[in-house]
Amino acid sequence: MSEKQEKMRQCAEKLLRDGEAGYVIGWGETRFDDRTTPIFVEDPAGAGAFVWNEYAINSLAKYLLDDKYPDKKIGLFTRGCESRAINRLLKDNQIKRENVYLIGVPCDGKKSDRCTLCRERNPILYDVLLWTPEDDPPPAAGRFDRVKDIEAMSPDERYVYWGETYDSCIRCYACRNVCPACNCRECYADMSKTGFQGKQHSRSDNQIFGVTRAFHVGDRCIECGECERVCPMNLPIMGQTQKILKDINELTGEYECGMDATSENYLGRFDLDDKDEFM
Amino acid sequence: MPVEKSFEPAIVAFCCNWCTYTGADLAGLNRMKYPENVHVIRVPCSGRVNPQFILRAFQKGCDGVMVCGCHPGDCHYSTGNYFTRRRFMIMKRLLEYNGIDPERFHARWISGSEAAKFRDTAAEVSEHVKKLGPNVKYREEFRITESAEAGT
Amino acid sequence: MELKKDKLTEALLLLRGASNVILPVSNDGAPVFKLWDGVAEPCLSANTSLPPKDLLFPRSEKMYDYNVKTGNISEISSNKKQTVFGIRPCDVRSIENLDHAFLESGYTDSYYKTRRDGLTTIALACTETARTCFCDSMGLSPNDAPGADIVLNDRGDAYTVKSNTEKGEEITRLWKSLLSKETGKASKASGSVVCDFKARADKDLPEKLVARFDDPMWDKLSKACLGCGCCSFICPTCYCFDIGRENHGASGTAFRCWDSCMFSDYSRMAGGHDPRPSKKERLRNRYLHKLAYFNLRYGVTLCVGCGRCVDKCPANLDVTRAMDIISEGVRADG
Amino acid sequence: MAESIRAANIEAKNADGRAVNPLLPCMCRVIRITEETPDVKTFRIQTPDGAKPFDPMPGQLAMLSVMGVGEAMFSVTAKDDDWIESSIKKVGQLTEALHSLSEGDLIGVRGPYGNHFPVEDIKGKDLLFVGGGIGLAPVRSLIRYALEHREDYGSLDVLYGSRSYGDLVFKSDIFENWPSRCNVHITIDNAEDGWDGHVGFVPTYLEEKAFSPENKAVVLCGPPIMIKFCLASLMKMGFSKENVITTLEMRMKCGVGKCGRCNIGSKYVCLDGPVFTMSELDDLPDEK
Amino acid sequence: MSRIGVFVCHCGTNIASVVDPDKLIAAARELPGVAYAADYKYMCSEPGQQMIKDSISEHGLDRIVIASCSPRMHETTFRKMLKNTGINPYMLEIANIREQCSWVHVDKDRASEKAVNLMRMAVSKISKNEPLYAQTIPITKKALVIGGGIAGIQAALDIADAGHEVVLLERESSVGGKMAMLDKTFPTLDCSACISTPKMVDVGAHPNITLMTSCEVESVSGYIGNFEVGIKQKARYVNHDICTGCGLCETKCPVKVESEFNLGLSTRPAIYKLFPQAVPSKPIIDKENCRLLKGGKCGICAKLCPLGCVNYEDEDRTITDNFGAIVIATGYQLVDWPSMYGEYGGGRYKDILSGLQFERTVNAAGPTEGHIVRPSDGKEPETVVIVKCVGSRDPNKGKSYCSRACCMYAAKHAHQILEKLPGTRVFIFYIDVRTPGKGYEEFYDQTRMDGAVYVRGRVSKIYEEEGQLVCRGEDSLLGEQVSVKADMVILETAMEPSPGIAELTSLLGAARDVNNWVQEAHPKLRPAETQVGGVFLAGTCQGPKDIPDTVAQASAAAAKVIGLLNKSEMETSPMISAVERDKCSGCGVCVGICPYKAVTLLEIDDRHGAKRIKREVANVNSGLCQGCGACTSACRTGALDLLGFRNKQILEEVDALCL
Repeated sequence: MSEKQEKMRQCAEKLLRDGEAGYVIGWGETRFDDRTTPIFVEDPAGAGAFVWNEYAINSLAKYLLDDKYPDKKIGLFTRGCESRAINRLLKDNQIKRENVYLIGVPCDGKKSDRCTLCRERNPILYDVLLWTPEDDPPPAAGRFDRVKDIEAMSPDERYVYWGETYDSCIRCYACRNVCPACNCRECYADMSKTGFQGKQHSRSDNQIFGVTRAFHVGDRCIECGECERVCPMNLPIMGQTQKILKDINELTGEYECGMDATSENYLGRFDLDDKDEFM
Repeated sequence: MPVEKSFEPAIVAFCCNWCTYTGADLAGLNRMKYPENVHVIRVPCSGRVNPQFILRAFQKGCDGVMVCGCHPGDCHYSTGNYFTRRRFMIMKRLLEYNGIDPERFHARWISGSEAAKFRDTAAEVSEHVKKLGPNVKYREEFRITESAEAGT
Repeated sequence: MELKKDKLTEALLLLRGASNVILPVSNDGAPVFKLWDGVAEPCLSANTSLPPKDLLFPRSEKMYDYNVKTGNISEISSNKKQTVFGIRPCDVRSIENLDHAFLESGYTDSYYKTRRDGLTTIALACTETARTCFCDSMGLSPNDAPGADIVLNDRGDAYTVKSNTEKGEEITRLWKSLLSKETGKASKASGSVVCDFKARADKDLPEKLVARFDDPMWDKLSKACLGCGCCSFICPTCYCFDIGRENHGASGTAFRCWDSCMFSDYSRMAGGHDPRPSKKERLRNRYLHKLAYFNLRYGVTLCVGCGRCVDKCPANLDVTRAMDIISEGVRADG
Repeated sequence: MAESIRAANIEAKNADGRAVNPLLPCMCRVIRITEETPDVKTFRIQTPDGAKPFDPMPGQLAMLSVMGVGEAMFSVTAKDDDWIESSIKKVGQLTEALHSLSEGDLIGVRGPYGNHFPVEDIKGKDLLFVGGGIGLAPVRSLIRYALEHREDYGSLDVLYGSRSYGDLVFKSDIFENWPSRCNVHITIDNAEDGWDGHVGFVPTYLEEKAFSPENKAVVLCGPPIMIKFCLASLMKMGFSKENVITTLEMRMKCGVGKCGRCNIGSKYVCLDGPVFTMSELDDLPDEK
Repeated sequence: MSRIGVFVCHCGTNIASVVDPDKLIAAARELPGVAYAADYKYMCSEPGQQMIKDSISEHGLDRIVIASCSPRMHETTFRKMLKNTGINPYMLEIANIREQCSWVHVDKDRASEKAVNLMRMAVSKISKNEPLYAQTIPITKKALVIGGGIAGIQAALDIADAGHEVVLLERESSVGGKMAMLDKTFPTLDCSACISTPKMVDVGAHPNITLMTSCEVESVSGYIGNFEVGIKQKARYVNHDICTGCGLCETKCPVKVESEFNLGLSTRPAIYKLFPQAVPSKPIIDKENCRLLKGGKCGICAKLCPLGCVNYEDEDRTITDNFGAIVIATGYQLVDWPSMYGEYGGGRYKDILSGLQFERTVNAAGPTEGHIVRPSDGKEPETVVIVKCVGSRDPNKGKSYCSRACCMYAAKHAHQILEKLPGTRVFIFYIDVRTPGKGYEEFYDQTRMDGAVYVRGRVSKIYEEEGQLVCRGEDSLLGEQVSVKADMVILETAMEPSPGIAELTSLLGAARDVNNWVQEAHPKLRPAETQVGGVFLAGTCQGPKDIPDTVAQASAAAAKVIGLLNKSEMETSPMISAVERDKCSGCGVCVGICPYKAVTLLEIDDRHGAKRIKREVANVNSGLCQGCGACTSACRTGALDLLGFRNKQILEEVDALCL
């Protein structure tokens, strides 16, 4: 672990010293041993602050949107999940590849529930790879198990399940703000005047937020699990987006997002012979 | 909303101008009869129907929602309804997954000549929704969901 | 006086006769405040993940109905009685702080006031602290809640009952038959709990913070912030709100709902100008409000050290870090 | 009706001592609409029983609402025995709704909010009013006040400019009502046909006029960039910041110092403002 | 507040006998924003319209709701009426209380209730209406016809004859297309060249037509009335301005390559005319095969040319021109049967010809000067098998459609063989015989009389045996296997769109159907148009057809073009998509969804904090946008909205229903 950490620090230090990157985004310490926080290091001398341990959990890719027009490249430690998120941002025309320097760091698995669905430990996109790729975890059995469980319920049960779930939602929008697919300049949910989303906290408005967000990101979700990790109320947010992914998988075959930066999203294209259930 | 025996559902039908709206007009021209519950909102193309409109309709108190457009291949705008088909294949499933009864939301292809189909669909959806009763799911009632306030 | 723990349910049922009782119950093991159904076991092992501020300041609250055509406006108010049981010292202090905000500064917020008048607080002193608790750094004690109507201290098989107010006295009278003399038995830890987690909240912190308004540290501190409203919504003392409207034809209802100063549309003006355009300004404003502005206005620090934001921040931001940096006068690095 | 609104004042109690709800608007009527410029209208507002909704001091604010659309805070630009006026520029959804009102339409009103121009402190002084564009709106209330209490103040100068003739507000005041009673200096940014008055930016005109700082208070309102340059000019001319007064705009929701939006440092603009001296602003963080 | 006027039409008794107008009026007066409400017997009548006009001035109305018949009936009428009142014509909404209420409901109370709902929805919607203004766009009076086959030729001639300038663009070095390759045309058997060559000459000589051969479309921008097209003029290496087409250069060229025109049945030099009657009648150099251009030594043609036309330095050039209308007439090609039919030898057997190869063979100007002989040994065949539907009507081979012309030219081929080589045995394997056309059935009958034997069934296998081709198949009428030993086999292969159609249509924004044919705007009512305004269709690019149909469609497309070019400017509907740039993040999902290529990403200058930056936002071309709104539903942030059907307008309608 510390050897890898050392490599990361050295790499960041060199990038900063050579002026290759304006700053590097990675993980740094907090006051708790079992937590890290994203850090942004500009000074080569500060590269020693980067840590790599099983608590380097937060996905870093979304921070690229805070600085969409950088003067210099942004260095970013990139695991499988970050790289898929970056593909997401590239496909959505939100960042430019030449503005980022991706330091590939194959992931050895972190202590987070969000990693249970992980299928890509190794970055699929990087400028440099710091160490040998890890073996990808065995394909997560039952990618859509939770969706199937909910599908098995009756409509009323499903309504109660989600209704109660959304009763607890505090609409802090952490799920949205961390999501690489949520990259609108201004979220529809922040524009209550347009009428799509009420600002009040009611089951109805919370549910509408949940379903709308799912619909907005569903065909572009990279399944990084960050939304659920950040949810202060521990809501099963991916149960919604994964439902959409599951349906797309059933409708058109294998469908995964963020594996490249060019494939058109499911709802952004069509086939003449798409399945048609509407008479 | 009257909830008694005489429950009359409010049903909104988003209809594309070129096919279904024309079909509905033709139903009128032919003096076909169907229940009064179905209210048509005219849109240029079924592709104009943002799935968020459906959520809003349920929230505001519609008991049933229909989205109708030209048959695939017949779209006045050539490809609009292919996107409609994808969007609503996903949206319908998502709504049902969230507990909306399948009978409350329908997408149908009704051409300008299919007046009878419009009539039959309107009648059929009305009847189903009537049986289901008023929709409460997603309905706004400005219920403060704060734990401490629950049940008060 | 003390209340034997086996009498607790009976005591709560007595309360329930006169008002709604809200107490922490277990939700998958985590305590959350809920309207008590008269049956559920109180879950008092730790503080709740959400503060009870919504009892006074609901997430959404109807203000008045109006009719566009007739011009009628009718106020809506809720004057129900609520008793919150098991509220911790930090949250009691948070209510005192909210009182400053809503009842002072010239205007009395009548919605808040009505709810406040109807609220009775029965606090429970802490027997242990969570690892993000730093209330004793913020000038309060986990062992006592002087602002509560009644304070309970866990003494093993009983709670000592201390009444601070007339409302409290009323309850002790109500409980008369259930209360017994204190046995004087020493409890496990009660009364001497301290927080392991510390923050540097020196007396001159507000001035120091304001003085470093333009410090580059705000840039650094805010970089990892996601700009979500998590910290605001789980904070017991955040009280920003928005006013909105829900129309039904000619009639409609104005409501207010929680808002977060971390949101991008919060301070944006109609023409598009935003005095706090990025998360740096927003985070700075939030921290300064908690630790300086409120203090300068009302003489008390708004932050009560409950530690919820430290615990829940998706980016693991830590308000105590800012306090440390300021207090120690060091530059923020990384 | 008027009673209860007046009671929604900072005392927050009505005549019989009953606390009232400061967030509750009162339905009033727009009795006159004046089109000042293509995007500024002045609304004269009265309660249904023919009274003024409340009695504001110069510079104070009113929360105006179009029911079903929203509320926003505007400065009261004039008052009379039985009405108040606000002048509103079309910038967003609510102001657009306000602009679509017709005379006789209902409008929600609450207030007055905030502090006011220090009419007592500046008593006996010469007053110089400097305004740009819609910035004359808040100043107008004080100009009217000073004209009503003419004996309390020394010389009165109004220096006002805008981009073009068409953008000048309160044309009947600045060209007809005021010139006979005080000194009015008007300028527009660029020369245009039919305009034979002064041409040039407000700060330049201000320096040209070379007002003496002696016993003079300045009230300065306008777009931020104009304020910046005017202030520099005034400093050059020897004015002190204590004697330069301005009003601020921030996003406000509640108007009573609760909702949190309009703070600059520990000050709430809706409560402690909108009127500040420039030296007071210097003490506040730069977040306007 | 808006001042809405609500006008309820009785439509005689059509509405009033079921829906109670009084109820509507009473309900309307309760609605916010409604300043006036009235009813009348016939709103669309002169007095009805006058009544609306009078009320507008009397009550200061700024928006009009009319509860009447379908907007499809009278929306235009009422908009026109508003034009003269000072109210913007788009401040109008119509509640359809006739076709969708009084005519379809019986219960008067409930019908009235529904009518009130519909009226309320319209009132709510109109409260969010905004004035819209139609744009007028000038029209460039020049047409581009892409493809110089008979369809393109016909369209170009028709347009040019109507007095408009036309550029006729052809990829090959000569116009003429497939028709020039045919020998005779069914059912009249007139010589194809005899009827098409004059037309080719006409286009070459027409003062309004600019012929551009060896050219391809490289780029297209703009919209109806205003296309800007980049045309690649491929290097010809011969200066056509000077060349007289004497043909001297061709005679001594040392290179011999397979002739495209004769489909490999003969050769041609590297400097060549496509065929003797080519228009323009001037050669080009085939740079792939020219010795000199391939780097070798030669230069004979340059030496021979008396006028010095040969220029080996010639290069591809791009020419940009502006057009008001574009006709796609790119035609078809035959499917590459050898790659599809391994069971027919996959191209190994020389004596299997495609229909077009046979056309060249039987043509007097063809490689065999019209003698029907086997390519392998030059002998006249005694037995000929004609196989129809090769690649057509066979989903397994990729084409499920019927190629339409083959039944007739199979009959024609049989006829020609029997005519030229009497006594030859001709077997025609068929699935069906389709002869819908003037004189077609008669022609088919005649062919059978001539002696052609029709065998119903597909040929499952062709193989060589003792210098002959054994065709095995099932006679499905007899239900038994048959096997014919033939000396020559003619495959009537399927048509498919010519190569490059995908690239061209995507440049133009036109759609293609499942088989890659260009999609017409409406299969019945707009067969000669694409869904892209100003882009029209002629001939087989739209689907298989024979010459009469091709020419008819070409003239139809020409008529459309002429109609467009006759106008000096046109009004576009203002009900199109609009972008709020502040909200748009430039994700581009709309770009792919627009069927008209009306939405593109545009780089704009902006600020990001204090930094000046460039960023991309969606941009709607008002000339291209047809107002379908598909992009708006895909726009997550709502930056795209459809004028006249804005999100807030539709939501208002939804809300109003639920009151």
